[in-house]
Amino acid sequence: KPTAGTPGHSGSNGPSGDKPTVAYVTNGIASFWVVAEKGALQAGKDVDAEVLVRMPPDGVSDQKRMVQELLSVGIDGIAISPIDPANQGDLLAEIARHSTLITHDSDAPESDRLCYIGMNNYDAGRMCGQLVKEAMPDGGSVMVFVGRLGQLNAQLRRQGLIDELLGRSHDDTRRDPPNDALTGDKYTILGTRTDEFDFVRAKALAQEAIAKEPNLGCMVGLFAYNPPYLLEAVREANKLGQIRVIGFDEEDGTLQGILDGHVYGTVVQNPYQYGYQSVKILAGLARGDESVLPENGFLDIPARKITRDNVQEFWDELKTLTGKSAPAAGESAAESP
Amino acid sequence: MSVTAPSPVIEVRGVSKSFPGVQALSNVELQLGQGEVLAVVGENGAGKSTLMKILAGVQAPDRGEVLVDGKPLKAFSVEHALDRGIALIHQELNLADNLDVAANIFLGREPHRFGLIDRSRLHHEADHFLKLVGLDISPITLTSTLSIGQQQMVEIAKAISVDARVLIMDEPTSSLSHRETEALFAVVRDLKRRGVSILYISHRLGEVKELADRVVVLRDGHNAGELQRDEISHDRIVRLMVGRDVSQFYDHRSHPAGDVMLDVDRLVTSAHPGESVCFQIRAGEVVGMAGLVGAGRTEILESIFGISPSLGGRVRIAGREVSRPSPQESVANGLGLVPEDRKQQGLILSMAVQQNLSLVNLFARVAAGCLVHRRYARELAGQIMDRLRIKTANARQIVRDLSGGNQQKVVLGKWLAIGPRVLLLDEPTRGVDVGAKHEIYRLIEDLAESGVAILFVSSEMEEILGLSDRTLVLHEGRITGELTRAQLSEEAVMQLATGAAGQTAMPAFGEIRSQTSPAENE
Amino acid sequence: MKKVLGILTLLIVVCAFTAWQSEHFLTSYNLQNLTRLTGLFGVLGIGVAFVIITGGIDLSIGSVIALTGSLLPYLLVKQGWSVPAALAAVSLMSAGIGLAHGLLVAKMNLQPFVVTLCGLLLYRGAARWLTADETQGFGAGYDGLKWLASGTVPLPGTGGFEIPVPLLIMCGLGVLAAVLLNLTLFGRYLLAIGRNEQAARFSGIRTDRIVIAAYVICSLCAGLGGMLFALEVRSVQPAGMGNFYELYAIAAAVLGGCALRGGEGSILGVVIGTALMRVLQNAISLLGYPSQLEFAIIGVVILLGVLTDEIVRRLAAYRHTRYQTRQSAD
Amino acid sequence: MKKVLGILTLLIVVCAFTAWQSEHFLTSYNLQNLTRLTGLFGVLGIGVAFVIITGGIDLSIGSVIALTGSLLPYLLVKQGWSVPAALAAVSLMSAGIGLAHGLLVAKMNLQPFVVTLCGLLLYRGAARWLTADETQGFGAGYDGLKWLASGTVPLPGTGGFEIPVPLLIMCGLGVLAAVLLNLTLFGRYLLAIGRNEQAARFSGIRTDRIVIAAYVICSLCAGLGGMLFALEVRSVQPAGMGNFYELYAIAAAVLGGCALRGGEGSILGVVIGTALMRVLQNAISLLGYPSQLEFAIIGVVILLGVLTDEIVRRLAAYRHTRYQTRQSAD
Ligand SMILES: Nc1ncnc2c1ncn2[C@@H]1O[C@H](COP(=O)(O)OP(=O)(O)OP(=O)(O)O)[C@@H](O)[C@H]1O
Ligand SMILES: Nc1ncnc2c1ncn2[C@@H]1O[C@H](COP(=O)(O)OP(=O)(O)OP(=O)(O)O)[C@@H](O)[C@H]1O
Ligand SMILES: [Mg+2]
Ligand SMILES: [Mg+2]
Repeated sequence: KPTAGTPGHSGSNGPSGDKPTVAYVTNGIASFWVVAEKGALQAGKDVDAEVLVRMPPDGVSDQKRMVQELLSVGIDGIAISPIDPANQGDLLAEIARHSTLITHDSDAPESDRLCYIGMNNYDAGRMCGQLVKEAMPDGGSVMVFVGRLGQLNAQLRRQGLIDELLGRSHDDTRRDPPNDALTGDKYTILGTRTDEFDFVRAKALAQEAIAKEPNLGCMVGLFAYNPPYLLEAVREANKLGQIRVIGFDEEDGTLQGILDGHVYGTVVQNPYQYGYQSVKILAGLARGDESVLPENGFLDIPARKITRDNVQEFWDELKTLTGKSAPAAGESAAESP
Repeated sequence: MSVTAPSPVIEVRGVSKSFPGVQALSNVELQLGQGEVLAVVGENGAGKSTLMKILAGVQAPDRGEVLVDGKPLKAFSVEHALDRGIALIHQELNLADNLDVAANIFLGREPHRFGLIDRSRLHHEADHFLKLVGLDISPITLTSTLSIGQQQMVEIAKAISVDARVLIMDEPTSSLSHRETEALFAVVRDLKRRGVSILYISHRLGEVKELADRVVVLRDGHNAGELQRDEISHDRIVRLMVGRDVSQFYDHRSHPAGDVMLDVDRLVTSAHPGESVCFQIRAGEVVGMAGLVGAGRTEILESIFGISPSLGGRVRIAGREVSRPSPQESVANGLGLVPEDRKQQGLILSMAVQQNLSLVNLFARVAAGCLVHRRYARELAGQIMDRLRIKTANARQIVRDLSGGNQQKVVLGKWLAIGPRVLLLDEPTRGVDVGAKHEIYRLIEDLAESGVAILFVSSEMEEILGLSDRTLVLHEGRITGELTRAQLSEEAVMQLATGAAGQTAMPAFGEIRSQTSPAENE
Repeated sequence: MKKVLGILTLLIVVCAFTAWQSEHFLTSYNLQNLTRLTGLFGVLGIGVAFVIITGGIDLSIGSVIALTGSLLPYLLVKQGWSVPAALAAVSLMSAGIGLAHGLLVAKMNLQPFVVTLCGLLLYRGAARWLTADETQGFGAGYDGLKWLASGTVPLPGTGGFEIPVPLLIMCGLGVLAAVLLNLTLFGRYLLAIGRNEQAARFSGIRTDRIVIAAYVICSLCAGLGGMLFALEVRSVQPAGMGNFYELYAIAAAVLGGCALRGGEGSILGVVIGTALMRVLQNAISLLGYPSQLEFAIIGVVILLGVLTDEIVRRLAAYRHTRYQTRQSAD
Repeated sequence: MKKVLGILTLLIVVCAFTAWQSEHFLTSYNLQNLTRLTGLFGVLGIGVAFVIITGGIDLSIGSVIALTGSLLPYLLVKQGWSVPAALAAVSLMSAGIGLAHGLLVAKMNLQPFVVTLCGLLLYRGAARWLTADETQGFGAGYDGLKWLASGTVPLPGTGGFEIPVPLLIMCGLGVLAAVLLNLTLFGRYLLAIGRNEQAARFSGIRTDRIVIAAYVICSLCAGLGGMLFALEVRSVQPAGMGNFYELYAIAAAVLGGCALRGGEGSILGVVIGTALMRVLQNAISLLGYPSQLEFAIIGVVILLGVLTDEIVRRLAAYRHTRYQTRQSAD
């Protein structure tokens, strides 16, 4: 029988004996998820479970197909990052009916999921806002860059960022229109640029922003691949120091930028733990051990602010976790065939 | 069997070739001497083109060999054949019409230096060959702007420019009129004098008689015999071709002309926007339209039928005014067009005979509102195939597999299905063998007798002389004369066609209303 | 028919292999999901087949899916339209899109590739702009509508297998399309135009109308597909939904025997082609191949499919001539 | 030439409008970025023009970009190859891909659309599988290599404008391609094959070799483009890099006067077409239109471009005949 050829795609046809088979389903393909995959596989080794990792390349419909195919194979539990929790109720119910359901990265509180592992994207967005405030205490104008605004995580991060900068109350259901400039007491959010995961475009958008806004004070990249492009654009425009760069996630270029002092800081999640904890909990549940479930059904793996003070430490930790010299990270779905 | 030269330039030994479902050639022998003009004749599908393609390296034979200067050809490729001095003018046009005339003439043989094309030399030499074949156009003319006849002349110039020792011409005159044909003959005679051997294929037996030193006849892919220069006669050729005597060729019958069925009044076409034409055709009349290549005959027919929009004038069919002719309206009014290019315009080659025959008339009878009435289509096809004696295995045979003559009959049959009142025929026997030609002529006569008004365009003088009750002659888009059967002669037609006679044409049957147009629909 | 036979064999072989290697393939749950997706994608394939038969192409299908797929929930949920009104509006818009394509191709002589490429860009942009890039969903309710995409109809005597409604929709559409293509004047004319547009025009056929109709059919199918996809996945991201689906539809049609130069095509073939692509994806998952290889494997299978087809054709021709030569030599 | 004139006018109009509406457009910083991107995309357009002129198409460009773009850093950084070795290997692989396409199209008579569609799926899969979906980057170092994509060459007397190296690369390539297409035997044969393959074959031209060469050129350009894009953005995600770039390249070529039925095309036109697409995107950003409308606007402009072209052509033909009619009436 064919078995997996690449890391993490363990091949198996269903549960066998005592060794539970669990699945870890992402919301897309990205190096962020490659780190999470490593955690999931490591947990598989530690708790002796078969782990299937699935990364849907093409959005909601692909995620649904992959989940159903997993259910066909017969699986003891699925940890999923639902792309659109509000509208995927039926799919989640289907998983809960046939198997065990937990969510990670993005929660679906209305569903029958047994627990959620992750952090709050809105809060992370507010953390990002705090970084902007630290970097630019006297105020200024801010431009936001993100792959796609259609995704919930992008919306939440952006909203958290805006709310923090404008000094608004905590409300993660608020949505500001994407194209208007928003002005507060000290900070102005000039706009949000989306690149549709076209990486060349991502850099060009940064350059166009620099060209258009002479007084731009800060650029914030909300998806993992954004900050390195922002940094590159700033560097080429000879505006290092003049335009601050704040990022999200732990792309190599971002961390290097922080080390060099060109990027002020970044907000990181912990994808490795998402993967590791998901598998650990699912395997425990499969063996009938309810005690692995966290209190209130929420295992908080908080986001952290990384600045020059703690970047070296964080990077070393990351390298040992992923077991490679050049760590990489990312977030979110890149569409592709 | 006598051989003209001691060692033939080309010798074909026992060549066979088959295609899926057809044995195109079996055990064919052929010899060609130096400076000889050898005509190859045979019915449609006899295998002439196949043999020529083998000689020119386009196709490889299944068995047998071809010797050039006594040495067998090892590989069959066009390059190889060109190297050995063999050039072929294909039966179908083969030009890249996005390039200019000079580029086409020297395609694959451009004068060049380090891979870069030497343009001035290219144009200079192309000009020379264009003059040679009597085509009065600049070498930088875009090929797509030429008429089919002119493109044919470019093909000829291209083949001559190869400086070949053996020149193969597969129906070079099929769309040429008398004058261009004469120019071609002059070239051929000149080449012959210079020792070039020529293989000449034509369905116009008059040309064969005039030009050939020897005639080789093929029948169903076999050698059917050959005739020396002094033995060549129309009847003997035909007997060898079809294997029996074919009696009198044209049996012209006069028909009482009835009402005016087609009335064309000051029609202006886009080919000659400065001219307009007027004429009338009555029921039962067969009217020929003669003219040189590019005279604008095709354009007139297409404008009447509505395929290409006219720039002005009126058309009346059976008394009914057609304000803006369109193919749909023409079909509704019982007017059909058998187009010049049967493969591109007349037929859907990859469809069955039956489907082609019923294409025009399919809508006449439908089942349940929109379904094809299959039985009706089948019966209709059967009737027409019987009436026209179309030779096929059955009605489901693919049209591409039919011989040229039978293909032409299918195009005609398509229009018979609607019971036409007026038929426009553009070169109705182009590339059709003598036997089939004869049948098509009879068919035209029959149709006229049943009251159909017929206008046919032909570049073949014999056809104009033999078939028409009345002849309109065109010169550069203008009707320069109208000849009744009594006035009809080769000289008269030529004079009018070349514009030599101008407006002094004899007073004729109808009033000649041809004029330099004040095109009024401005 | 012969072309269909080849692809059918391939489908059967792949199915048999997968069933042999994985006991999960033939479970009614898996088959249900598989056939539902086949139904959904089949609708697109049937539509594009008409355009391909005219010798054209439609690259805008994926974007039409995004537009109709986000418009339906947008009108229903955000604008509060009634179900019939929303369905009618979305269908009408699909037809309008097809009409525009057809007019530009048939009347203005623009190249289908260019026209529908512009469509690809335009409708995606329109969908994103209209919804301000926000994910559209149906929320609760609209159960009747959702049944069209997710519902099933029990098939007695199969031990629990229920036929997904999209499969039924596709079958109905397929029968309709096959009748249209093979038995009606329209179909006859369509094939004629695909093979020789000029000859069709010289035969008095209104070729432009037929071509326009083909584009309308294609866009209508894409629109229907878009609505069904939206109802099936319940959540529509205007920027991402349906990306590359036109390529899947075209690939299925080509696998099923439609020639891109026009004039050839069979609805049955398209359905089988679609099923093959779906089964392949399903098999890759069930057999545990790395999912990065999914697309690569599909690419290889399509290539092998058309390549084998060509080789078999050549072999047959070669055998035939050899046979004939030998016969005539005797 | 006339076709180029139309698109050139359009380009100038768009540029003038943008410059008038936004003072940032003509800053040397913006122009530098704009021309760099034009250079990068122009390389792709020039390559695909050759294939389009043969009457073919190449849908695999985006995937070739992903493959070469992730292979270059993979070989350099992960495998520790030397720069010349890595460049040679990646170029060779691009050429090999083109060769495969050419052989399948010219020798096996498969349809270019199908062959390169399979390529689109296959090479993307290969890139993802090879890198296990991980982002590839160059890290520090490789400054010489990076200069090829991000470097500039000062242009004296322009007040600070520096010519981006990719623009120079594209210009060099463009001149080479234009000479190849217009002045050499190869180019002549290419045009002839595109319009009438049979005529070319009957003239003793080895058409298959010419066609194969066109596909090799196209894939080589795509490969070069992929490496340059990778060096420009520095970080390559195999699953997302280059998606849809084949459509941009083809659209630029078509805008620039290449006919998809083959036999027509101008390198200058392709370059102008590419520039137009880039300027449009740039203008949308600078003028502050919502970025959701970006694609829609590009789609509309392409459509208007080809439509105007057609209308002007018709008008000219109409005028011409009217002029003739009137002249001879006098
Ligand atoms: N490529 C081909 N494939 C299949 N059959 C072919 C092919 N070429 C020729 N044939 C068949 O071979 C036979 C001989 O054809 P060929 O063209 O040599 O006849 P021909 O004597 O030139 O006729 P015509 O006077 O009509 O030009 C015909 O039955 C034809 O249908
Ligand atoms: N649509 C058109 N617009 C402009 N010129 C045209 C058009 N069609 C043909 N011509 C030109 O008009 C002239 C007449 O062409 P037409 O085909 O009608 O002549 P013909 O008498 O049928 O000659 P042939 O024997 O070549 O068929 C030719 O020089 C041709 O190049
Ligand atoms: Mg012949
Ligand atoms: Mg004519």
